[in-house]
Amino acid sequence: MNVELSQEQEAFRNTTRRFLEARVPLLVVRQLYESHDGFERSWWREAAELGWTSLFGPEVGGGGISPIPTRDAVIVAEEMGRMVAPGPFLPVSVVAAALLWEGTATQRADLLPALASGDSIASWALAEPGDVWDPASFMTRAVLDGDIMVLTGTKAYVEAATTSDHFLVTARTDDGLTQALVAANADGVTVTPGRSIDMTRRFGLVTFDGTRVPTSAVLGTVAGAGPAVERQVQLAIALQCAELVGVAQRTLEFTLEYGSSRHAFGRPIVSFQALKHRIADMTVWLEGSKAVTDALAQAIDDEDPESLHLARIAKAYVGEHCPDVVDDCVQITGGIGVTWEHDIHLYNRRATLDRALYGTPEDHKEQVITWLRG
Amino acid sequence: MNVELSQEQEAFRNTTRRFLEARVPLLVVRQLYESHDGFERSWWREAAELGWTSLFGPEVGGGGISPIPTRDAVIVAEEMGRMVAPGPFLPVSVVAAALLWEGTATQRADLLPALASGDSIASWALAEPGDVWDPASFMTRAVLDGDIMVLTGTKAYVEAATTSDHFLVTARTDDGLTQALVAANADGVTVTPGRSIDMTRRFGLVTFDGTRVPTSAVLGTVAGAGPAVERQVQLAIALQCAELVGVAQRTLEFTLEYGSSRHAFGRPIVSFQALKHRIADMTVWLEGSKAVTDALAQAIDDEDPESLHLARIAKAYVGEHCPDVVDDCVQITGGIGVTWEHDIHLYNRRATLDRALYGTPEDHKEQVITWLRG
Amino acid sequence: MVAGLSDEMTMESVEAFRTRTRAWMASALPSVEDPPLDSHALQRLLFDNRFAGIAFPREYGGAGLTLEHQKAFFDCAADLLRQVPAGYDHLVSVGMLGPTILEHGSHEAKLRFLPALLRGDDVWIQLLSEPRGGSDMAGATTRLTRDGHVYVLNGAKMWSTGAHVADYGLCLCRSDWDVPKHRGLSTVAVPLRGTPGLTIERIRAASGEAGDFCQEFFDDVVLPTENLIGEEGTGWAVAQTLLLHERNAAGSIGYGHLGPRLSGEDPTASDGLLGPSALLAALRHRRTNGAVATKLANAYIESVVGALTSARIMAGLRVGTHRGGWGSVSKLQASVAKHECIRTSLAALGAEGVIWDGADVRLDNAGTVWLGSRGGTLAGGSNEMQRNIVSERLLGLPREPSLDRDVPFNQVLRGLPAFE
Amino acid sequence: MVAGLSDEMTMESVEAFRTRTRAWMASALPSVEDPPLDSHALQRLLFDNRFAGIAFPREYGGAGLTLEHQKAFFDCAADLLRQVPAGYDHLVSVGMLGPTILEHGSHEAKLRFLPALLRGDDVWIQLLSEPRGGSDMAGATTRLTRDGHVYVLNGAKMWSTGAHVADYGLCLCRSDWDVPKHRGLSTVAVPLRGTPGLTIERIRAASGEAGDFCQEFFDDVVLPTENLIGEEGTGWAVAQTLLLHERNAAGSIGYGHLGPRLSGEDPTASDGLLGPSALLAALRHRRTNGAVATKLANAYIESVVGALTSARIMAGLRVGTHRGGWGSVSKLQASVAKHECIRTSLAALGAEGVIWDGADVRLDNAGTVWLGSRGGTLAGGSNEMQRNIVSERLLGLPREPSLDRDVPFNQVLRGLPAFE
Repeated sequence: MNVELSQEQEAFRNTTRRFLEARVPLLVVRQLYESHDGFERSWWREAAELGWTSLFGPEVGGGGISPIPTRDAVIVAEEMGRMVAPGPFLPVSVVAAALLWEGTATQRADLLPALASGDSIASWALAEPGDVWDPASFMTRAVLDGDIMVLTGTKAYVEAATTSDHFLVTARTDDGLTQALVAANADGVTVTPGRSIDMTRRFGLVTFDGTRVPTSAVLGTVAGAGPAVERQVQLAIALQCAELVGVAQRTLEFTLEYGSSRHAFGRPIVSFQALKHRIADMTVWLEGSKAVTDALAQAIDDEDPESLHLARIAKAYVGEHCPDVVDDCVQITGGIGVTWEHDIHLYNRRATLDRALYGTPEDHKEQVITWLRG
Repeated sequence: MNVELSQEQEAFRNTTRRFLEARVPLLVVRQLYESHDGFERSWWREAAELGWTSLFGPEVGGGGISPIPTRDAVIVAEEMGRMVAPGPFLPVSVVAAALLWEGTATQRADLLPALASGDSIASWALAEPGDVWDPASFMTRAVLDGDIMVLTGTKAYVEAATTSDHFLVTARTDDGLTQALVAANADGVTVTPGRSIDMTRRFGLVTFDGTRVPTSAVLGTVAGAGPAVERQVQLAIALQCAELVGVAQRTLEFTLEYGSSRHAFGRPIVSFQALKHRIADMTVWLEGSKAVTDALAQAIDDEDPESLHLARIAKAYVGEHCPDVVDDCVQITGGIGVTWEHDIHLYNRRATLDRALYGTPEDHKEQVITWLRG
Repeated sequence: MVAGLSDEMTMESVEAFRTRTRAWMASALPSVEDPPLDSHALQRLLFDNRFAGIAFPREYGGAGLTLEHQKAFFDCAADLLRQVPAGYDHLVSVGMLGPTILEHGSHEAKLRFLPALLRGDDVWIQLLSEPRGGSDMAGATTRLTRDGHVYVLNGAKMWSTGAHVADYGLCLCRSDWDVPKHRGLSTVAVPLRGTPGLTIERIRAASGEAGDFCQEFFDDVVLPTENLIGEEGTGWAVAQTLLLHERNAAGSIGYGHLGPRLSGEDPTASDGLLGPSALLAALRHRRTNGAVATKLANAYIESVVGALTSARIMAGLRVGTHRGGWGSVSKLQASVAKHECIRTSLAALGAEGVIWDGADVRLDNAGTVWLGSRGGTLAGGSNEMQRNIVSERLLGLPREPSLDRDVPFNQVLRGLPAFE
Repeated sequence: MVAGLSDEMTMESVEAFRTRTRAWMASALPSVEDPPLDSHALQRLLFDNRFAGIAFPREYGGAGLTLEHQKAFFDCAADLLRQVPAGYDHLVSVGMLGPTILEHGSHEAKLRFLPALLRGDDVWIQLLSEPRGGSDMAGATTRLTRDGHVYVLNGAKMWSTGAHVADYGLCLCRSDWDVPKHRGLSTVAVPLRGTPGLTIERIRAASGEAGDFCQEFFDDVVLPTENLIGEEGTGWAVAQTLLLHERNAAGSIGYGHLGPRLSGEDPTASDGLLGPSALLAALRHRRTNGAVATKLANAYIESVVGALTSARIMAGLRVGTHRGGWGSVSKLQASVAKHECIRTSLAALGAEGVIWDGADVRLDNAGTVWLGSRGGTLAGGSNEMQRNIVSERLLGLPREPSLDRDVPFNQVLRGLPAFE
């Protein structure tokens, strides 16, 4: 949505869009609804070949392929929103970024190439049951036992939980947060499948029952992961907001097409001023959503300390207004918009899911209030 | 606004409306803007003759002239709103009701006839500087010294402060609230004139500097006035909501008249659907405002314990939506609506004032939340 | 509107009726604590005792009394806690279709259709909306053609609630394409069970569930000419009567009655997944912050004010300060409030509202309810149509410039149907 | 649009211009820390050094360069912290009226008007809106009649900002009543100081204050025919050009420039009685509850997002992803946000915002600001007009059915003027 894309970015966007349109059109998305995982691993490897999973890596010790990986990643996220596409792009990107930002050379070399090729899938085990996204309230513990880190607790809303090979686990130690990379098949890890209202996004509970990993699996320092977690959340929100922009923009587009061809009282329904004025307001919200998402992506790439507040503002704004665009488009579409046949519910599902993940707009607004109160 | 008025009530409404239209048309309201007090005492005596000030009294020991005084009083309040009329109807009504509900036979005989005739004016000294309406935060103290009650503190936003002969003062004692009637010219009472954005409503600070009154001036029991204060607040809110309904209803009426005669693009401006739909929403808000105000007035008359919550709900709803009706009518009226010449600002002033007095809608919403949280 | 006055010159007083009703109810009508009778059996019991269609004439199976008597009947039932018809099917069949047939049908049509309807043998529904039509009901394009001694029906209807379990549908269709749109319509009774050429499909909702909404396809459906209700070309007047009774029914002031289940609700009472009581529970949840609490308070306040508004408008309709169209104010308020209530649940529940444990699809979550929540702001006349009614009919503001009012219907732009 | 290219075949490069400008500014232009020059003196200083009207042709008093040069000039000034014209009068006169005259005026008119305008001797304003007209600017009824060698002007204009202190107004008026409305308009330059038959009144605002808005009455005002800008009947095209430059000016991308005072604002910086910083203070107030805090947070979030939106649209206009009309999106967002901000102050301040000590009228309170707050959602094109522009011109949705487009203007329903 950046207005000043480089030629490389334009090409990347076009490739991404053509790939999604060809390989996962909405009919395929509907078929994937019936599937257990919501996406095909072979398809994910093809997506990886386009570069989706290489933005935050994988050169050992290097700075990633892209100098502005977040601004590149939001391009993919927006296109995925436009097609309500399947696939673990968000969790894989966050884990790759965490490795890039915090990982040792060994950790990067161990995992980034496999993520980049699409052979491995990793997901972030952050939140906990009861819609708990605030690390200060986490119950999952990481306890040091000599050279071993022992993890105990349950993580919820873990994306692609049943298809992930690795989890980045965020846990509490006595004096701070600790993050560790854990193989999904490690002893003491139980993955319980879950489901969401989305057609293709699957989630699950991941329980760690005294799971033991070597300290070499700790990302960053023990008890020192707070800032890294914060930055990972900002990235997740940037990708999520970009996806919401894609969802809302595309929904508005096909709603206007539909409303231009559909007539009532001898006129196209979008010629009625009451609808036109609401559509104008939606356009304002969309432009605002694009602007704040752009600004957040840039702030993350620039390591601008403002990114903390921008992320909260972005989720508060985009997380409220983009789902509202989809919702009013359902109203404009009319009765057919609440049927299974019409595609708009696919978009409403994704928008409503994204609204909830990584904290609701209301949660983030509350954080803005706390910050403004000083 | 009650749909089932008795014949007496219909007659009372008609008399009230004709009196206001004849004696304080909007041109007079504009003239009163320049005056110190905002109304004429001689005019107030005429109003009193219509029965406005007799609803809550004045028979000694009796139950007032009307068996349903609140439902009668909201009729006057609504008509005053329609004409943005001057006069201390609200404070005089609240003091009279307090006397009727809590006063001794002597207290009633001393004051109610003079209030009823319009010879005396009384006002309620409730709130304190800094927009403090919650008695729990009051700083004004009432201390018993033998047979004497000593009052110390400052009351703010006292309506008709400079024209009142008596104040009903609500103060804290160590173990509860105490109310006392104090003559405006008593020793230790200082009235500082204030002004508001309203054309005719005047307010003031009233300071009590060790003011001594006999305990016979205490209304109800020492430290036991909490429930009475609560009921008086409910009455004030009922009158205020009725006034807001009158303000918003009349504003919508003349805005629709104006917008029907004013053309743009060859059509009356109120024929544009975007405006019509907003006007429909305003009609919903107005109907809701009327319904909840009716219900509150009835609950007060019936001594229904629900009146406590209804008052909060009423102020939260009416205090938000009726000013919003006026605000959107300004937008519909267009540029002329923000000029001195057009009458709509008279209504905007009254609506905005009423929004703030006796707690904002947001304050009352917060009380609803506290109550619902249980 | 036809009251019972034509039947009997000396009608039973409401008070006498009330006394008689109480006595009968006490002995013969099951209490709400008894096992519930099914709706047909209950309607039959009333019919056999002349308590069905209380304000319908006796010759068509009714009790020949008035709506005041009917109100007394339901008041008694509420008072004595007796079972009365309370379902949506009853509301539509007895409350909306019955009085429409009574007003527009010929004497023969009334004799043929009304007794079976009041007895509960035939359940009627409306066939008004079309895939193409949306809010523009008068733009119907279902085609009714006279062919000798029969009519032939072709086209499709949509959003007909309960067509898959009903017996008859009153269908609005176009019989003349050469006159302006409101003048070329007719209404005809269509039998819905086993009719050749008729296909009924339940519409799959956005949630994935097959709901109560249906779509009907008419492929050379042959109907006797006696099934015409009203005259050819008067279909719009018939439909308007139907819509008036729909609004009256929604206001509990018409021939139908929703019974205690849906009236006089305590807004804090239990009311399903996402009603005010669920919101209260969320409000007491430990993580409810200020922004969510404000939304919840708004939802609660709207629920209280909405109930008071409906009650006041009903009183106003009774005493004459309000006209029928004011039902649109209540409908609009309730639809907006309900939608906001569900929207608020998303804020209150966060991830808990959209993700659940287990690999199976579930429908009992806030997110899935949200997907269908616009049904409430569309069905029974969209918010936009209610706003048109309020502004144009109640307030008298100018109508939208109409591009299809005075031209022959076959020249009107009609665009695409919904499913194409 | 006319650039400076016609003047010089070999134009100074932007970089060379930048170097020259920096050198001149450093020595000759006062710093923002120096005592401020009045706007006329500042404009004169620029003009005398060929820095006024940088993208205007040299023969009309400009520098004969391009808007890129102009941007470089203002960038340098921001960089070196120099005083530049920053007032609304400059924006209107040099940024909107100047380029409109440049585009539509005859060579003689340009020679006559532009040098004095660029020198700052003549301040120009627009005379577009009328008491009767509201948003329907093309429905102007101010009458321009040819009388031999002069024009005679009759009628009234309204909402002309600063007419009481300006020198010329470009007036949109009707010269032909027998053609459809857009085709019967002309624009004419009206001298505003001491003109016989012209009365200028400042409009008293709802607050009671005499504001900058004015109303002008024309009673047989005689004007030389040379004052016509454009041809007779082309007035609507001239007005459209003016409005385009108004939008461009609002987006800081046109011939005028608002200077650093209004651009690049830190949303948390001090900004008067009711801006975000006042809201922050209120948020830290002890009694701010959840409902108020949420409103304040919304206002703050809108202020941040609004600034980012404007910046992004400006970038989009530069690189071509956005067109001129997108200024309406920013205008709409900012107008709505500002109005909500003031509304929020009422919630935050309660009685403190509407009642004050002392017996005198005061204007520095939230309630009084609120009375005028709709000015911002009306002036410069109402929210409704912006929504029309966004939906019709940006998104291409169908226009409103027009009842006055193709009929002679003297047959169009015009209703009452505002003051009657």
